[in-house]
Amino acid sequence: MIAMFRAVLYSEWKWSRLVVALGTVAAFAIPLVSLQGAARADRGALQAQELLRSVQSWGTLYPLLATALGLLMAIAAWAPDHRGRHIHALTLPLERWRYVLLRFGAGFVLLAAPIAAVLIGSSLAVLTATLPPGLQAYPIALAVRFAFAVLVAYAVFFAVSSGTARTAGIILGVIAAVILVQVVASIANIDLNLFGAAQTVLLLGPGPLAVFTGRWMLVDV
Amino acid sequence: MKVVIVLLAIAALARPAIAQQRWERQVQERVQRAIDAVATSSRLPVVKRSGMLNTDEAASFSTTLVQGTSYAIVAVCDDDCSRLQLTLLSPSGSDLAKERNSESLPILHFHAETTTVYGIRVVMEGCHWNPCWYGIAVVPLRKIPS
Amino acid sequence: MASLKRWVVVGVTACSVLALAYLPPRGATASGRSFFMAQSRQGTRARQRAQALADQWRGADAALRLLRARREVQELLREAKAGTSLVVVSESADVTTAAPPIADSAIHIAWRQLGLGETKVRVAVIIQLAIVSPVHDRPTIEAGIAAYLAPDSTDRTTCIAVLPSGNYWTRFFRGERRDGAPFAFEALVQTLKSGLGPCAFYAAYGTPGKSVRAWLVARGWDLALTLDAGARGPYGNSLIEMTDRRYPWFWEAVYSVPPTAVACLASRPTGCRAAVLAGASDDPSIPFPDLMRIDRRWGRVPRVVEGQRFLGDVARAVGRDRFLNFWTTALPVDTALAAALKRPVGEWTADWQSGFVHPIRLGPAPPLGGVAIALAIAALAVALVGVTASRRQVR
Amino acid sequence: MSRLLGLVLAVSLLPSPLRSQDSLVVRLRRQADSLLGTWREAQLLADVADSLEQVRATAGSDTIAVGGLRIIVNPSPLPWREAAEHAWPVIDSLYGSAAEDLSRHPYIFRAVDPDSGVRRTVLHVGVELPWDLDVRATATLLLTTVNAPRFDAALADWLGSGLRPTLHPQSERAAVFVQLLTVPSEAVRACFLGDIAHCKDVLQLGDSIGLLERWYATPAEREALVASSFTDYFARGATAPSLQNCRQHRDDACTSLLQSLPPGSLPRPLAHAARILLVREALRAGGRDAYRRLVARPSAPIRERLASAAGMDIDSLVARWRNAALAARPKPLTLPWWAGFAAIGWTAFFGLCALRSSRWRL
Repeated sequence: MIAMFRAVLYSEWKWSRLVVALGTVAAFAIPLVSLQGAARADRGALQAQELLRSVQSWGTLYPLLATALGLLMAIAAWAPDHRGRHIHALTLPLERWRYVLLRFGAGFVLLAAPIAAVLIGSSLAVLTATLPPGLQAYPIALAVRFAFAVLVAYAVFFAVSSGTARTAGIILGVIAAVILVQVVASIANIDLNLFGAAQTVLLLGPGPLAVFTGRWMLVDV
Repeated sequence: MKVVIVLLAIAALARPAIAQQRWERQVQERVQRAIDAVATSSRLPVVKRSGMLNTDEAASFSTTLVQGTSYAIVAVCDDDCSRLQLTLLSPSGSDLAKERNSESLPILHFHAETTTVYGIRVVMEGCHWNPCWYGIAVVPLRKIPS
Repeated sequence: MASLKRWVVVGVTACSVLALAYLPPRGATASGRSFFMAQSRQGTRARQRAQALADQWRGADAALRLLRARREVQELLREAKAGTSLVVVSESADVTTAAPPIADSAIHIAWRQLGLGETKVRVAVIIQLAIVSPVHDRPTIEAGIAAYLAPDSTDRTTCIAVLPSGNYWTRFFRGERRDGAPFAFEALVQTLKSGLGPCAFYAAYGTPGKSVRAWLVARGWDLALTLDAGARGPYGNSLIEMTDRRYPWFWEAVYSVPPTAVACLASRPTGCRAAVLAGASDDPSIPFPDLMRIDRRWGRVPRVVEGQRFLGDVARAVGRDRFLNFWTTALPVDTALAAALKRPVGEWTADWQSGFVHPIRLGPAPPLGGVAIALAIAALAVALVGVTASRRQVR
Repeated sequence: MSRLLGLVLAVSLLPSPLRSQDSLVVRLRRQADSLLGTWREAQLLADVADSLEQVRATAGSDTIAVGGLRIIVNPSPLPWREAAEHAWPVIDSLYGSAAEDLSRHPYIFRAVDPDSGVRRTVLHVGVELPWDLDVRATATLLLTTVNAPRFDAALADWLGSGLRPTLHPQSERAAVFVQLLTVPSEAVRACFLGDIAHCKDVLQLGDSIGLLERWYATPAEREALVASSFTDYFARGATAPSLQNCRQHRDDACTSLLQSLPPGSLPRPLAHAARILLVREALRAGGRDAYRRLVARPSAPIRERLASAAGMDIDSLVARWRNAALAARPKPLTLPWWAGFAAIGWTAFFGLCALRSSRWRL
């Protein structure tokens, strides 16, 4: 089974190594750049407020990167199988659910590199920076959150891209239907706010996508 | 302590001119009742003092006690005061008598051996609503022929 | 394997180059740039110096005014009938006159609304009327800055407040503005009620014990500005309470207050405790004369959000007797306050703060529920793929 | 020993405290006087510094003069001259001969890099704006920052806004037309139907007695007004019961609530665009000196000022205003010339995308 995993891992690495490498460099760069306002021994620091403003605005890149990595890795995981109409996968001497787990696991192992890059980058940045008094750094919490976001994005897109074009069509159709209903409701002056409801259910509080939203503060009070 | 004494002095100067407050009237009445209670047969005048103190503040004044006369020194305070300490001081400033047990009505009994200026100090040991008013009466009881 | 090594080397080299370029952080001096694109006009350095001097003069003038006022107040109290605890006069261009009747009745209503009757510490209010025609030989008096003199600096039973009334109320008092009189009168009552500031606390609870008083003096009485702020309004008094947190300027407002206050907004007891107990010292010292100058102008940065009503709310929460025990305590402030609250100061303050601003989330940690649901959905998605894959057939 | 000291001190200090207080007063007075002196000197220096800063800020700047407009600006890609040439005729047509007075108050602008990350020097003089505005935006900026010459408070109060030139007179008239047609007020409706007396009422050109009944004539209007604009305002305190009664269709409650509002805070049936249009009509009718006549007597009633500016009686002016508004009935929806081309273009684009789809290449 380990040999099988290594084979799957190697094949997936070949398909996605560019994504992994670029993602890792980007994940390493964001925390470094976001803390440029912090002081060095021989320079003045930004006011806490300005430093936090800059950290907050750079922070919006982490969920974007996590989503992009999840999406691209998921596509890379399934694209060759789709092209080969899954014949190769079906001919393997392996239960198919195991095959899916191997694919998923291999992808996530590759995604560990960008996650580690966020951890290392943010730790290096906060170790070499002098923060204004009253502020503290959260490199581990940031890396953990990034890991969660990458995992969720990867899993969701893994499921979507594993499906057929029909599945993708159904998903797009559902989204289009929601938009249509919302538009018609607002024209008919019906008090129906599907987007607001979707935002509340998915993004806010304990929603499934709440892990992406909110503020990704490497440094905060 | 010095500031407190300075402030006390300001109060002492400013107070009498101003319309009395409820608590001050209360203390004056209590002093009078105390004087009436301690029946005096002496012709010597009764010395009265009153003022206000915050918790843990002290005030002192001096008065002359006449040789061979027994005195009752009574201190009272308003309803918000829970404990008052009364001390009689010798001219050198050493304690002659101290009453701190009877909470808001300390009384000292003293027989003056010589006619001289004695000090009387009152300490506001417990005041629930600052400042608390206090009143002191030095009541000559009787002259004992020597 | 060789290709793997090559890619790893490429990645590590790229990261090292980035680290060399960006570490340690470059640092920068504050740009002072406004959050908005166009910056508003600022005075020249010379103008700013003149304004700073004007402010110093206002401070000295207020102190002088208060000390001079003591004698006048003695006169007023002498004339007042027994049991009078509030006297009001007005002053314009250094001339003291009787208070305008509307101001007099408004402040007496405010006094009653605060539940004050005959009090041990009397309050003398001097309403400083604005000079309508502008004078150029001295700085104008700022309406939002009031000055107070503690009882221990007068006759020990009188707290004096000098309240500049500003152009609007001055014109209102003079009958030049009567628009919406009932509403304006209501507003006047509220203005004068909060204007009583520390004097209202002196009147209600007497002179504080040394540790509490030194603590409040050190903080400029910022936690005891309003004896009774009433029920919490739906909108609040600070930008943080008024702004919708979905917008970036909410966080601009949050980060404009000190870090301890931000931590308190996040319901962190340690932050709340530090924010509230700042200024409490083991070796309390009180200046003499004890002059208090309080700036209520919009835009000042509070040490605690809604801090102006903190002690008023504490008093209402714990009841008069327990509050008086704290107020006159000889113990250190933190011990006495915790004893009055019967809870650690930080915890109580965090709960109190959350009544004004729903606790904010600091740092990058996601909501735990969100993480759990997200992981469940991820697992479900993978399981779904597993199931569909096992059904897959080649046609 | 210290007790003795305390005692002695207490006795000795009894008469002294006020003396010590007096010396403190003297010291404070001296401090205040010296601060006042320093402040006066600092004020003089600050005045000089401000004037120097004015000179410094305008040094190396271009002065653009178009008609009565004087614009002092730092070198930048902004099309100031073209913008001023667009703006001046509009300004001149509004203020007429009074527009010449604007040359006494030059405008100082500082064009800055629109990139908000770029560090900028502190602004002491003038107004800052990004240098990437086009001619129209710059002209609009000039029109919106121009200060009406000798514009008085009485006129501003009645108008409810400043009196500035506009690049869109037609849309302003159209907005007034829509108001006349849609505002839920019998008085406005009557004005729309040609009753000039009601027009004068809703434009507040008559006396202000019984304004509430004249603006909001029916109980339904008054109740709707309370419900729509003042629910929060009246919901607390002594007015809460009256609000409840008003909600239960008690007109006396609604009327008393609205009458208790501060004068000037009763919502006007017609928004300020209607009054601005009236002033524009008066100025258009009165010729080049109309504006001078309008601002000549700030103490006179508005109707007299408008009549003297327009050179006609107020009824005729209001009738002219009404006709101008009615003539501006908004056009029905029309397709711009490019809409057809855009539709065809997009159709072609997506058609090509469909033809290139991989599904055709299996």
